Order: sequence, then structure tokens, then C-alpha cells
Amino acid sequence: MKLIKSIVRPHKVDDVREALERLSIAGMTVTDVRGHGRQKGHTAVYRGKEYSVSLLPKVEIEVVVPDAVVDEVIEAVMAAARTGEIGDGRVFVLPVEHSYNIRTGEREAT
Amino acid sequence: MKLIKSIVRPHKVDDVREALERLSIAGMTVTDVRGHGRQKGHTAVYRGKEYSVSLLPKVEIEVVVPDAVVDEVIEAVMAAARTGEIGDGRVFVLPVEHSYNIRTGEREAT
Amino acid sequence: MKLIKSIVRPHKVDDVREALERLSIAGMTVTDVRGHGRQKGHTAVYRGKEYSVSLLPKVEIEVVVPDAVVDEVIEAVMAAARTGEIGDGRVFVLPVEHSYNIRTGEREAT
Amino acid sequence: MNRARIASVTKTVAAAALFVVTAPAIAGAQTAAPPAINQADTAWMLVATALVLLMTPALAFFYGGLVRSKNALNTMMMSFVSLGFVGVLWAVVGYTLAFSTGGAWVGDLSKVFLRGVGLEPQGTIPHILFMAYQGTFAIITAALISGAIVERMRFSVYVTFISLWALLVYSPVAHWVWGGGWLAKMGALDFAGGTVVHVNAAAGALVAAIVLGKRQEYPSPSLLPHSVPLTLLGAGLLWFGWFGFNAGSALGATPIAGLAFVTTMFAPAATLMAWTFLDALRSRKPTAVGAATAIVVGLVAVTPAAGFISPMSAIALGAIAAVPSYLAMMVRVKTTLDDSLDVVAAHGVGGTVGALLTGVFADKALNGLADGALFGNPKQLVIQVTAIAAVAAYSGVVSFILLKIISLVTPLRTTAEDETTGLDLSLHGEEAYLHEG
Amino acid sequence: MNRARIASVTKTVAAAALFVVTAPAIAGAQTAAPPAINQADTAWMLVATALVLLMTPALAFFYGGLVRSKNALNTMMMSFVSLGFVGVLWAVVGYTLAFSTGGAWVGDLSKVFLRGVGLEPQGTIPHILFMAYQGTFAIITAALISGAIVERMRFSVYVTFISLWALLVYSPVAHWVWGGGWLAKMGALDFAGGTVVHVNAAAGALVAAIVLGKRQEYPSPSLLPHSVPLTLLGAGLLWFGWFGFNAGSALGATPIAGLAFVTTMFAPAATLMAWTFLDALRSRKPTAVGAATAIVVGLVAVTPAAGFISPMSAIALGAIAAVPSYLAMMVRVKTTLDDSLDVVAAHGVGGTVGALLTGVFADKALNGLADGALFGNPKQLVIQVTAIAAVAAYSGVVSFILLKIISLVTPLRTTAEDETTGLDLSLHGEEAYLHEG
Amino acid sequence: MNRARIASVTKTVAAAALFVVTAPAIAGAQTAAPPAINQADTAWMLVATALVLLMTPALAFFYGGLVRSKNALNTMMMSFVSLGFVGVLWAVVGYTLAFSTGGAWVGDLSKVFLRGVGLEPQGTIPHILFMAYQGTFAIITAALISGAIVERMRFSVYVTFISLWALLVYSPVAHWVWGGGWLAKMGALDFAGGTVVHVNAAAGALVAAIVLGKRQEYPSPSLLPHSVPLTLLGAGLLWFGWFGFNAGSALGATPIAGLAFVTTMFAPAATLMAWTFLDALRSRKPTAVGAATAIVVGLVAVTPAAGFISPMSAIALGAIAAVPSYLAMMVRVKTTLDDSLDVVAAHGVGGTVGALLTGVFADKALNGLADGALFGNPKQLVIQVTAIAAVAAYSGVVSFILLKIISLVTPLRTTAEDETTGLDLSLHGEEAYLHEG
Ligand SMILES: Nc1ncnc2c1ncn2[C@@H]1O[C@H](COP(=O)(O)OP(=O)(O)O)[C@@H](O)[C@H]1O
Ligand SMILES: Nc1ncnc2c1ncn2[C@@H]1O[C@H](COP(=O)(O)OP(=O)(O)O)[C@@H](O)[C@H]1O
Ligand SMILES: Nc1ncnc2c1ncn2[C@@H]1O[C@H](COP(=O)(O)OP(=O)(O)O)[C@@H](O)[C@H]1O
Repeated sequence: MKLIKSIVRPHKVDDVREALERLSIAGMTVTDVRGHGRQKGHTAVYRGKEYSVSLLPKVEIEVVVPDAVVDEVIEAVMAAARTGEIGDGRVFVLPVEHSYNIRTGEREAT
Repeated sequence: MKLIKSIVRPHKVDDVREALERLSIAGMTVTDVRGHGRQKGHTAVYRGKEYSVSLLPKVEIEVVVPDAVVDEVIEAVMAAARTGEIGDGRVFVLPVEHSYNIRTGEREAT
Repeated sequence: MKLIKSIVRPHKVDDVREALERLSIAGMTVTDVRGHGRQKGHTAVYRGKEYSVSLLPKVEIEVVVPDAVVDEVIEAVMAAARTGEIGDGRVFVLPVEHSYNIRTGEREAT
Repeated sequence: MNRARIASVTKTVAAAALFVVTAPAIAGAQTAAPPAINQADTAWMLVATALVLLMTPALAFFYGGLVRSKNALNTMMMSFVSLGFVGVLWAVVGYTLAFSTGGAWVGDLSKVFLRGVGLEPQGTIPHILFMAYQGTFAIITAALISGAIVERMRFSVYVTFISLWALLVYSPVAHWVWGGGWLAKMGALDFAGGTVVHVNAAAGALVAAIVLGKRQEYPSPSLLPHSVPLTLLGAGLLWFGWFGFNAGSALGATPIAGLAFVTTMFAPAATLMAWTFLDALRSRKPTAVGAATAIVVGLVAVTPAAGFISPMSAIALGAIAAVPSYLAMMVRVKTTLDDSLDVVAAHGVGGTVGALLTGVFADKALNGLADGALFGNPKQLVIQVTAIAAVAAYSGVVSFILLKIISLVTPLRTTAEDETTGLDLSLHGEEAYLHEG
Repeated sequence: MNRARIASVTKTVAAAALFVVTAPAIAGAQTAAPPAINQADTAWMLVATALVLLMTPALAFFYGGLVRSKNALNTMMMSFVSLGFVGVLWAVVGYTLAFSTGGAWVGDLSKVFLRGVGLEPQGTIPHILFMAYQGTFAIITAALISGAIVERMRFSVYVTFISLWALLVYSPVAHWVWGGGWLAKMGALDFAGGTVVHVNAAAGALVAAIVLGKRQEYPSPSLLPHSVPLTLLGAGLLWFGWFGFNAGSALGATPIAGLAFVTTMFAPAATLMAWTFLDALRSRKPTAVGAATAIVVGLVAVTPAAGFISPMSAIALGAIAAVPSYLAMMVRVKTTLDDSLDVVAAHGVGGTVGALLTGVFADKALNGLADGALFGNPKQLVIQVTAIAAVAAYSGVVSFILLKIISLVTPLRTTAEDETTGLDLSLHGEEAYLHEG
Repeated sequence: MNRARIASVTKTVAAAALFVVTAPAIAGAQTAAPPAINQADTAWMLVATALVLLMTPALAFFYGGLVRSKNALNTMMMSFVSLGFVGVLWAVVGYTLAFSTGGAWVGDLSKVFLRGVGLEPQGTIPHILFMAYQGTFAIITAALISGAIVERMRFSVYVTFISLWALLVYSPVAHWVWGGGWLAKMGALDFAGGTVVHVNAAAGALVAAIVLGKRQEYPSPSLLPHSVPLTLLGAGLLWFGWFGFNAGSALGATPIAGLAFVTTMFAPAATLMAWTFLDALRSRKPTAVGAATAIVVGLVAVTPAAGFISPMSAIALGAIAAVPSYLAMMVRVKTTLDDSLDVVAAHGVGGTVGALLTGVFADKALNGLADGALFGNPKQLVIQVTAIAAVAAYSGVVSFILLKIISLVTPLRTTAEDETTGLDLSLHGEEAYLHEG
């Protein structure tokens, strides 16, 4: 099993979720994060001073999937999250040794 | 070492924390997340329209532990987080290559 | 490639970001988390009752880097995040199998 | 006591107090002149009515900040909805039940649908304005109850309950004390509603909390305020509105209104000071929730006394009142009584202490009406006790009966699942906050 | 109608209503006595003006809570900035355009830079106070428009637009109805601005929403309120301020002010009640946003009627007004018209319904001025329709021309990128919230 | 100047201004009639006092929004606690020190514990009401100081400091200017407290910021507002309350109250307009924090001038006042002076500019009292400068001494660790927000 950890633009979350559902992947966990990268930040102002906001709002979507479907999931996520502009984000693939369902207490088949 | 990444119901966090402390595992990192899965969402209303809230509040608890205790930790977390209803969540086990303590700067023994 | 997952004190985030930029590492993802560990919590009061706040605000900084630079990144992060007091946090190193850039759709070289 | 009486009385005082009062309306009041509108009194009562109306949204913020975010909207709706339901019902029938002549126990139906309530003077202000002013009291009194039952009650049941409560409990009790009923005749002193409003609501709240039962997690340290700033906003607006509540109860821009205003400013100040010390004593941590609570407790306590006692007595009253309410909250959390936002400790205990101290500090030289124990009239204390006991008993019993009847038709509580999910999403289909960042 | 006229008229009523009115100012008003300051009227109008001024920040909270957090400050600034620009322009030239004698269509420049506007009486209050009171109406009317165009308009363009709009649309229309213009002469009834304020603003808002076009994501379920408590705060403060808006329009602490106050309390109460039922009917979920919206709709609807109808009629009016606005919102979301915060449904539909029902429920026995259809004067309805149509048409056309002219000089909308980022950061260089925990 | 004097003077004006003033009280004031309660004045002053009291919670929101969320409650408590401590102390001894006859420097103890302060008239309102009204000024003046020292001061020390400051600094200074003291005799013009309140508080704030030292992270871009909407709420409520502050300083519902009201509406409007342009000029980004700040600066600047200048002069004054305060903020951040929320730039600079411009724009034809330089009385400017300098010097010195004495007994600052943790949790045992989602 793999953990597919995608960092995307906030307004792309719904698209990604739908894309995953189309692959009948129901389970996912979403986290509000802030990201720094090539994308330029903004200049903000507070009373006397100007400062730069370099951490931009992003959303992290974590999905654990069987090895078999990893590639199509990655494709789906990237297609749904892409705008073509700098700041689209990343997809990271991490190995997962086991996955358990708390309700049933069972280890899930890979 | 392993990273035990558990997604649980918000009101179960305290129970899980206590369960872990009973195993004298002090360290843990907690994140507010929203999850999507088999658990059905809610219908919400805003003025003219109805819409469905499919991302439900969950909490992610991350604990890095030596391989030796992985199984008992997983058991403890699942027992503490279980309600038996759909939506209880998942526990994922990921490999960790190293762990460092920032204060001491030392790499921690596995 | 490795995922370097660092949990640090909130007011150390800027220092860490700058330290990473000095290593010309632009990309990072930051999450507000709450942490529990050796660091003692606070006693809080609400009307009739006292209770203890044991989950303290921390920030998690995730950076995915090529294996080659892992060690210097870890050093840099720890140096920037260290206060020497209990509560400085942890750095975890996890294996990453692949990394994709959503904008280009390409898998990034290790 | 009948406020119409106060209104005129205060004027006698005014004159008695040996200075020239110039507005003809007042001179008029002395002689057998026909009732007349006094524009200055009207100006003040327009403002006072608006101020008291603002207290209900203010209560929504005060209560709303103290609950968890997943129940914030439900809690605020419990106050807002009273503006609609209790407001309309007041005009339709509540007013006549409370303020038409009727008998010792309740008014008659002579003014149902506001029949005969027009622009003519009631006291020295337009009758409809008097009716509206009294209506704002009914609205907030009903809403006060919600503090005891947040985070678990079905909304439709709540609306039904407070609507009936306003008519069957508030209106009669208001009649007893302000509508010329038996407590008025007995000479009970309740300037702005320590008994009619606060003891009355607290008794209903206590019963409701018991009948409804505690929240799933109660008592758990996780039941904490989600936004203390929202609660502080509520406290600030409540204080502001309370000037209309207390000083408006003089029903005119009279010296007694000035007195009621000043005591309403200094009593809570003293409570806030005392509460800060109590917090510091206990945990070395003066809390913001404590400050907000202290302000409300002080306001509650001075409500029955506002136009009867001196400013320095108000400071004493405010400081004294802090202690029993503070202790009541410490005791409550050790019980299984989930009076979630301490309506009993703040309004029940605070209102009782205030009503009793009114019987102690009342000073006829000032109010021209009655002395308290301190000024040689201990009998007043007995009357005060009677009023408190009667109102608490009546409100408690009728509230109990109402809830039991409703529970025969439909469950009072939400499902455990909805309670876990949070009432905002499950009952109202909304989330209070949405930070997509 | 000319409010100065109301002011005196209401006094005739007062007397007519067969009770002694004592303040000499009023007696004075009957005879040919010179104009005179009445201190009680002044006291009330000081307060009323402050109350109406508070409505603009209140609107900022009401609107601000309904947008996404990344546009919260931009939305609130759209209201606040009106206090500055429209406020100053009103003193400089807006007031004279609206309230100097002039002709049927617009005032002259005799009072430009407040020439001749001093402490002398206008009606029974200082002239400058009358000017300031009217100014608070211009400020909020312009700000109301912003609700239709949030989350996408360039700020500088918005400021330019509402500044011109206030002078070229609001001032003339105010002159027509309150400045002795043609609609006043025709006898149109608009006590506090159902047509002048709400229909007027809604027409401008509709046009602006169309010219500007919809937001990128519209219609998408993700366009949700970021803070409903903030919206409830706005609704609470709007109601509070609206007492100054409606009861203040009597221009004195008169019985008619009392009447306007009471209808302003009970009409929204009825709307809130009706809206709760409509919500429950539709989705079994009475919403908090619905409650806040209902309050505003009820206030809008009673605005033209406030001093003309009875409290019971106000309850009917409030309840009736809930339905068309509720339906309008359900229809709007099915269209591509991105009137983002439903200015048309709330102020346009609500204001129209209110203005029409004024022509139905007006009761001369109460207001001493005019009867509505229900009291045997159907002609009034025709006048009301004329006024609504004329104002809507004029405002719509001029708003369209203004926006088109501006768009020749500079784009009206922000870039798509700024819209995605959020206007707070991109246009104002700020973030509304920052919880570093 | 002595407000009692203003009160009567304004009435002379009223008459002088050649129109009939009808309320007998006023006629009375002309003759040697005994002092008398004027009900209309009383009605207005009841409201004005409530409005000023509301300003202290409003300040809590204004300041609270500007700090980081971990210090939000501590910052708000700094304002709220003043309502308790300074409030009670004012009644006990502050009032007599400020407003009893006494000498040139301070009042005597004749009215300690409010001895002899009852329902009798003071001017044309009940004496207790006058006392309470003045008390609300003492409360907010002390609270204003907190803006300079947020996020690092020990709470107990803060409470001790402002309590002593209110008695040893505010009361004497109020006596100088309003209590018939030396500045009053010299003819200094300070209608509502530009010098007594704002310059006074700013001098104390400056000293406190210096003695206390800067926050650990200062200057760092991470010291940002955690909730701008909360700050906008504060600004909105401050403006609303300020009408009581300025127009209430006429001590009655007089034409001068109308004048003060109108200048208080238009001066901040002009400042807001000017500030928007300054922001746009500098960074093309008109900020919401800037708008909130501008409103306060404009209100501060017009405070000393409110009842003395014309509305058009108020617009000029408001616009002019924007510049120095704006620049002062740009300079401050370049220094190591951690006047965290710019009390000096907003209240010190703003109050000074306002007091000077009062000496320029004052128009005797309007205020019936004194002319400014523009109307041929340059001497007034000299008097204004004297007053500003004297108050600033006295306040600065005594504040310094007070803090030094306290620091001998106990440390002024929290520990570095508590500062890092945040004062809400470490000093008050609370968290402002808790979103368990
Ligand atoms: N090496 C990295 N490690 C962790 N997160 C990263 C890394 N690189 C990019 N990200 C995340 O991806 C987001 C977008 O990256 P950015 O370089 O701005 O644009 P693009 O992905 O189009 O190159 C960043 O804001 C950050 O959250
Ligand atoms: N494949 C997955 N990857 C990541 N998170 C998941 C996955 N499946 C479930 N989750 C998380 O677990 C939560 C509960 O899962 P759900 O299917 O709703 O109930 P249950 O765990 O009882 O089957 C989800 O809300 C989501 O946060
Ligand atoms: N085993 C662990 N797994 C996950 N997070 C941990 C672990 N141990 C510590 N942490 C994180 O590091 C933070 C600091 O750890 P703590 O023990 O308090 O101080 P120190 O790191 O100085 O020993 C904790 O608040 C928690 O967020």
C-alpha cells in the first residue's frame, strides 16, 4: 500500500475529490496547510510597515491506496489539480506497511 | 521505528491520548483534519440552495515509536478510538528511517 | 528522496524557513499542529473547574529532498529550531518513493 | 410594584426633593390634570426600549461564545428566535395577560390583539411604546432559560417551550408584580425585574436542565468556550442594554431614572472588581470569562434595586453579590446538574441576592417609596422573600408541567448522534465558521 | 413625502388624538409661532442619528460574515469606506441637491458647502442635526449596493461608483420624495425610505451585478459564509440602528415616533417567525443565516410603512413580506445572476412589498395623513406603484450609465488571479484572521 | 473649560442665535431662577453616559483584534478591568478630586464617597448622572494606555498602575481643565477631552512603553493582528459611543450638542477619506486596519474642537489630522519604541493636532464662547499649547514615578517564557478561541 500525499490549491479540492470518487476511492483525509515554493508570495501592509506573505494557503490530501491503483490515482489527482500556473503543488508517494480499520479492528488487505 | 498515523473522531482524542500514556508513550502530534469515507455526510442549507458536507471533522494523531511496541500501540489506539459506527477511522503504519531530538540534536535510538 | 518532517515551536518557523532557503531549498509545506511530550502543559480555568492543557501549539514543517542533502537539511533545521528548552520538537525522516510536480505532470528526479 | 405607580411617585419625589422641576408634564402629574404625553420621557423610553431589545442579540453572543463551535449557531438561535416568537405572542396576548387590569393573578383579555392600545398616554408616554418596552422584557426573559439547556435540546421543542412559557409563566408573574397583582399590592420591591425576570427565568432553567438531563460528555474538561471574545462582546452589549432595562424602568427621564442608571453602572463595576479578586485568590488567574460573568451577575443583582438604593449601596451590593454566585458555580461543576451556562448561579442566585439586598438597602429618602431593613424597615425583607419564593415555585412547577406535556408528544432531546455531530449541522444545516484559508 | 411635513402633521395628529400634549414646542407648532428648537425632539434626534450611523458598520458585519474569509475585509471596507466618501460628499453637495428647495427633480446649490446650515431650527431640531441625520441615510444606501458585487470588484472603482451614485442617484431621489419633489407632491407615502433607500439601492445593485458579471466559481456550493456569528452580529446591530432609521424619521420624540418604533419592533419579529416556518417547511432546518436575513427583510418591508400603520398591521406586513423575498432567493440561485448577497431579494423585493403594503395598511386615524386601500383609499396604491417604478427605473438607468462610463476608463473587475487569491490580500494587503495558535 | 459653564453658555448662544428656545428650563437658565432639572437634557445625558461606557468594551475589541490570538484575552481584559477598578475608585474618591471646588490644582475631599452627590441638579441634570458621565471618561482614559504595553505586562501590575494613574493623574488633570482649575481659568479650550483624555493617556502610554521595554520579537513582521474584523467592530462601536463622548459634553440636548454631534460625524469621515488616499499613495493598498485607525484618529482630533467649530471646519480638521498621525506610525516602526498599538501616534499626535486646530478653527459666532486664530484670536493658540505641554509633562512624569515605585516592589513584565506562551494561557488560564471543529 502507498500513501499518496498531494498538496494542491484550496479551490481544487472538490475537483480532486470528485476525480478520486470517479475511481471509486472513497477514503481520503484533507488538511489545511500553507506552502512555500517557487510561487511568489504577496506583499502585505500593517500600519507603518510592509512585509511579505510567503506561505500561501494550500490543501494537503492524503489517500492510502493499494499498490495496484497508485499510478491511476496519481494521474487523476494531477489532472484534477492542474492549472498550469506555478503553485499547482506536488504529489508525494510514501510506502505504507499496514492499514487498519479502527471500527472493525482488522488489518486491511493490500 | 514506525510512524503510526491514526485518523480518529474528534471526541476520541482524549481517550487515545490517555491510552497512549498508559503505555508510557508521551510524545504525539495532533492535527485537525477533515475526512471523507464510507461515513455519510450531512446536508447543509444556505439561502436558496442545499449542498452536501462530505468532509467531516476528524483528528489525526501521529506517533513515532520503536518497532518493538508498534503492535501494542496500534491495539491501544484502536481500542480507545472505536465506537463501532462507520466513521471510526484508520490507522496507518509508515516506516521511519531516523528520528532526531531537536533540543539535544541527537539521533534517537531505535 | 526523503520526507523530512519536523515539529517545531511556532515562533521558530520563520527561522527554519530562512535556514532552508539558505540551502536554496524553496519547497516546504507547513501545518499547525498540537503536540504532547515531555514539555509540561498549562493549567487552565473555566468557571468552576481547573483543567490541564497538555496539547501545546507546534508547527510541522514537511520538506521532501533528495537523499544527498538530507543530512545538511536536518542539521540546518535543528540548529534553527533549537532553544535548548524542553519542547523544541522532533525531526523524522521518512522514505519517499516518488515525487511529482502537478503543474508539469512530471515525476521529479531523485 | 406597578411601574405606572413608580413613574408618578418618582415625580412626587422629584418635587419633594425640593428643587424646581420644569417640564410642565411633571407639574401636570401633581395636579388632577388629564394624563399627558411628556416628550422628554418619550425620547428616553424610545431609547430604553431599543436598548433592551439589543440585549437579546447580546445574550446570543454571550451564550454563543461559551459553547463549542459545533453548537454556536444553535445556541445563538435560541436567543434570536425569541425575538420572533415571544415578540409576536406578546403583542397578540401576552401584554393583555400581564398588564390589563384583570385580577390578582393574571390580567384579562381586554387588550388582546392590542385592542385599545394606541397613541394615547400610558403614564407619560404613548401606550404602544409602554407595551413594546414591556415586550422586550418578555423576550429576553424567555431567552435566558436557554443557557441551561444548550447543546442538546431539539430546536422545535425549545421554541414551543419558551413560547408557552412566556404566556403561562412570564405574563402572570409580570402581572403579580408590575400589573397590579397580589405581589404589587403586598408592596414587593422589584425595580426592573430581579424577581420577575431573573429568579423567574432561573427557576425555569433549573427545571429544564433537570428534565432534559446532562450532555453526553458532561462533566468533561472538553466542554469549553469556543470564543471568549464573542462572550466579552455579549457582556459589553448586555451592560449597555441594561441601562435601558434598569433606568428605563423609571418609565421617564426622571431623577429616579438617573439614580437607576448610576447604580447600574457602579454595581457591576464592584462585582467585576470582587470577582477578579476571587479568581486571583483561587488560581492566581483572573479570567476573562470570569469578568464577563461578573458583569452579568452584578447587573442581575442590581436589577431589583436600581431605582431604590444609593450609588454607594450599589457598590456594596455589587461586591457582596459576587460571592454567592461565584461559589454556586464552583459547587455546580461538582454536581451532575448540567446547568450548562450557569443560569441558576448567575440569574437565580444573583437575582435572589439582589432582591434580598433591595429589602436591605432601599432608602425612602432617595426613592420616596420604601425603606429597607438598613433604614429601619425589616418587614420589607419578609415581603421580598415571599415574592422570590412565590415566583420561583410557580415558575418551576409550571415549567416542569410544560416540559412533561411536550415530552408526551415528542422527544425533548436530539439524538446522541446529532449531539456528537453538533446541533449546527444536524439541526440547522449550517456551520458557524468556514475558513478555507 | 417631505419629512418636515410629517413632523408637523404628526403633531396635529397628536392633538387630534384628543389628549393634552404639553411641550410648548408642539402647542407652538399649531399656531403661527416662529420655528423653535424643541429639546426633547433634539435629544431623540441626536440618538436617532447615532443609531443610523451605526447601521453602516453593522452592514459591514452582516455582509462580511456572508463572504469567504479571503474577502472578508474587502467586503467590510465596502461599507466602511462609504462613511468616509459619501459622508464628506453629502456635506459638500449632496445635502443641498436633496433638501434645498430647488425644483421637482432636484434641489439647487443654495446650501452647497452647508452654506446657511447652522444651529437654527429645521422643524424643531437644529438644522445641522437634520442635515447629519439625512446624511446617514445617504451613507448606508450607497453601501447597500455592495452586497451584489462582493468578491470581484476593484476597490477604487467601487469607491468612485458609490460616490457618484450618492450624488447623482440618491440625492435626486431623496429630493423627489422627501425634498418636496414631484413624488412628494403626488402624495407618495415612504415614511423612512422603502423606496428612496431600499428599492433605490436594489436597482443599482441589480445593474451592477449584471454589468460586473458573476464570480468565477458562481454558482458553486463552495461560496459559503465564513462567519455566521459575524452576520448575526450585523443583523442584531442593524435592528438596533433601524429604530433610529424608522422612529427617527418622525423627526421628533412624538407619538408617531412611538408608532414607528413599535412597528419596527414587531414587523421583523413576524418575518423572523414566518421565515423559520418557511425554512422548516423546505428542509426541516431553520437556519441562522435565514434568521438574520428575515430580520433584515422585515425591517426593509416596514420601513416605508413604519409611521403609517398599526402594530397589528405591522405583524401582518412582516409575515407577508417573508414569502416573496424567500422565493426570490430560491429563484436567484437557479439563475446566473450573481447578486451575491441577495440585495435584490432582500431590499428590492422587500422594499417593494413594503411600499405596496403601506398603500394597503396606512391608517389615517393613526397617522393623521393618509389612508391605504384597506381603509378605503385604493388610489394610494397607484401612487405607490408609480413611486416604486420611477425610482427603480431612474436608479437602474443611471447606475448602468455610470458603470459603463467608468469601464471606459478602467476595468471594473479584479484580475482572475487576484479573485482566486482573495481580495483581502491582493487589494488590501491584509488577512482578516491570523491564528498562529 | 468648565463644562458647567459650557452648558449655560450654550444656552445663551441658543437664545443669542436669535430663535425662540421653548423649553422653560432654558428660559429659566437666562434668569436668576434656581437650578432646575431639565428632563430633555436628562434624557440625552442618560444616553450619552451609556454611549461613553460602551466605548471601553469597544476599545477592548479594537485593541484585542490587533494583537496575536495568544494575547487577545489579556489585551481585552486590560480594558474591561478598568470598568471595575477605575469605575469604583471614581465614585469613592476620583470624582471629588476632579470636580469638587478645591483649588487650582486638584479638588478637595468634600465629595468623597459621593457625599452630597444626589438627585439635586448639577447644571440641568441630576448630580449623580453628571458624576457617572464624568466617570466613564476616567475609565476609558486609563484603558487607552494599555495599547502601548500589550503582550508583555503583568496583569496585577497593570491593574495597580491604572488605578493609581486614574486618581493621581486623570483626576487632577480633569480638575485643571473641567473642574475650574488653572487651565480652565486660563481659558484653555477642550470641549470633550483632546488634552484631558488623549494627550494625557498618550503621555502615560509613551512612558509606560519605554519603562517596560519592547516585546521579545519586536520589531518583527510576525507581530500582526489576529482578527481585523474584531478591530473593525471596535472602531464602529467607538465611533457610535463617541457621539456620547463629544455631544454629551454639552451636558444637555442643546444646539451645541447638535454641533458637537455633527462635527463628530464629519471629521472622522474626512480622516477616513484622507487615510485611504495616503494608504493608496504609499502601497496602492488601502487597508482595513488603516480605516479603523483613521476613524479613531479623526475622532480623537475632533474631540477638543467638537462644540467649537463648524462642520466644514471639522472636515478640514479631520483631513489635516490624518497626515501627522500617519507619518508618526511610519516613523514609530523604524524605532525601537514598542508603542505596540500606536497610542502615541493616534491619541498623542491626534489629540495634539486637534487641540491646536481648536485654537485655529474655533468660531465664537457658533460656540458663543471663544474664537480661534482663524477668527482673529491667535492668543488662543498659545493657551492651547500651554495646556497640551502642561498635561503631557505632568502625566509623563507622574506615570514614570508610579511605574518606578511599583518596579521596586515587583517586576513589571511577565517572564520571557510566559510571553512566548502567550499571556492568555499563562496569566489568565484561558484560550481565546477553541475550534474543535
Ligand atoms: N520539496 C517540497 N517539499 C514539500 N512541499 C513542497 C515541496 N515543493 C513544493 N511543495 C509544496 O507545493 C506547493 C507548490 O509548489 P511551487 O513550487 O510553489 O509551485 P509548483 O508546484 O507549480 O512548482 C508549495 O506551496 C508547497 O506547499
Ligand atoms: N484510504 C484512506 N486514505 C486516507 N484516509 C482514509 C482512508 N479511508 C478512510 N480514511 C479516513 O478515515 C475516516 C473514516 O473512514 P470511514 O470510511 O468514513 O469510516 P470507517 O473508517 O469506519 O470505515 C475518513 O473520514 C478518512 O479521514
Ligand atoms: N514520539 C513522538 N511522535 C510524534 N511526535 C512527537 C514525539 N515525541 C515528541 N513529539 C513532538 O515533539 C514535541 C516536543 O517534544 P517534547 O518531548 O515536549 O520536548 P523535546 O522535543 O524537547 O523532548 C511534542 O509536542 C510533539 O509534538
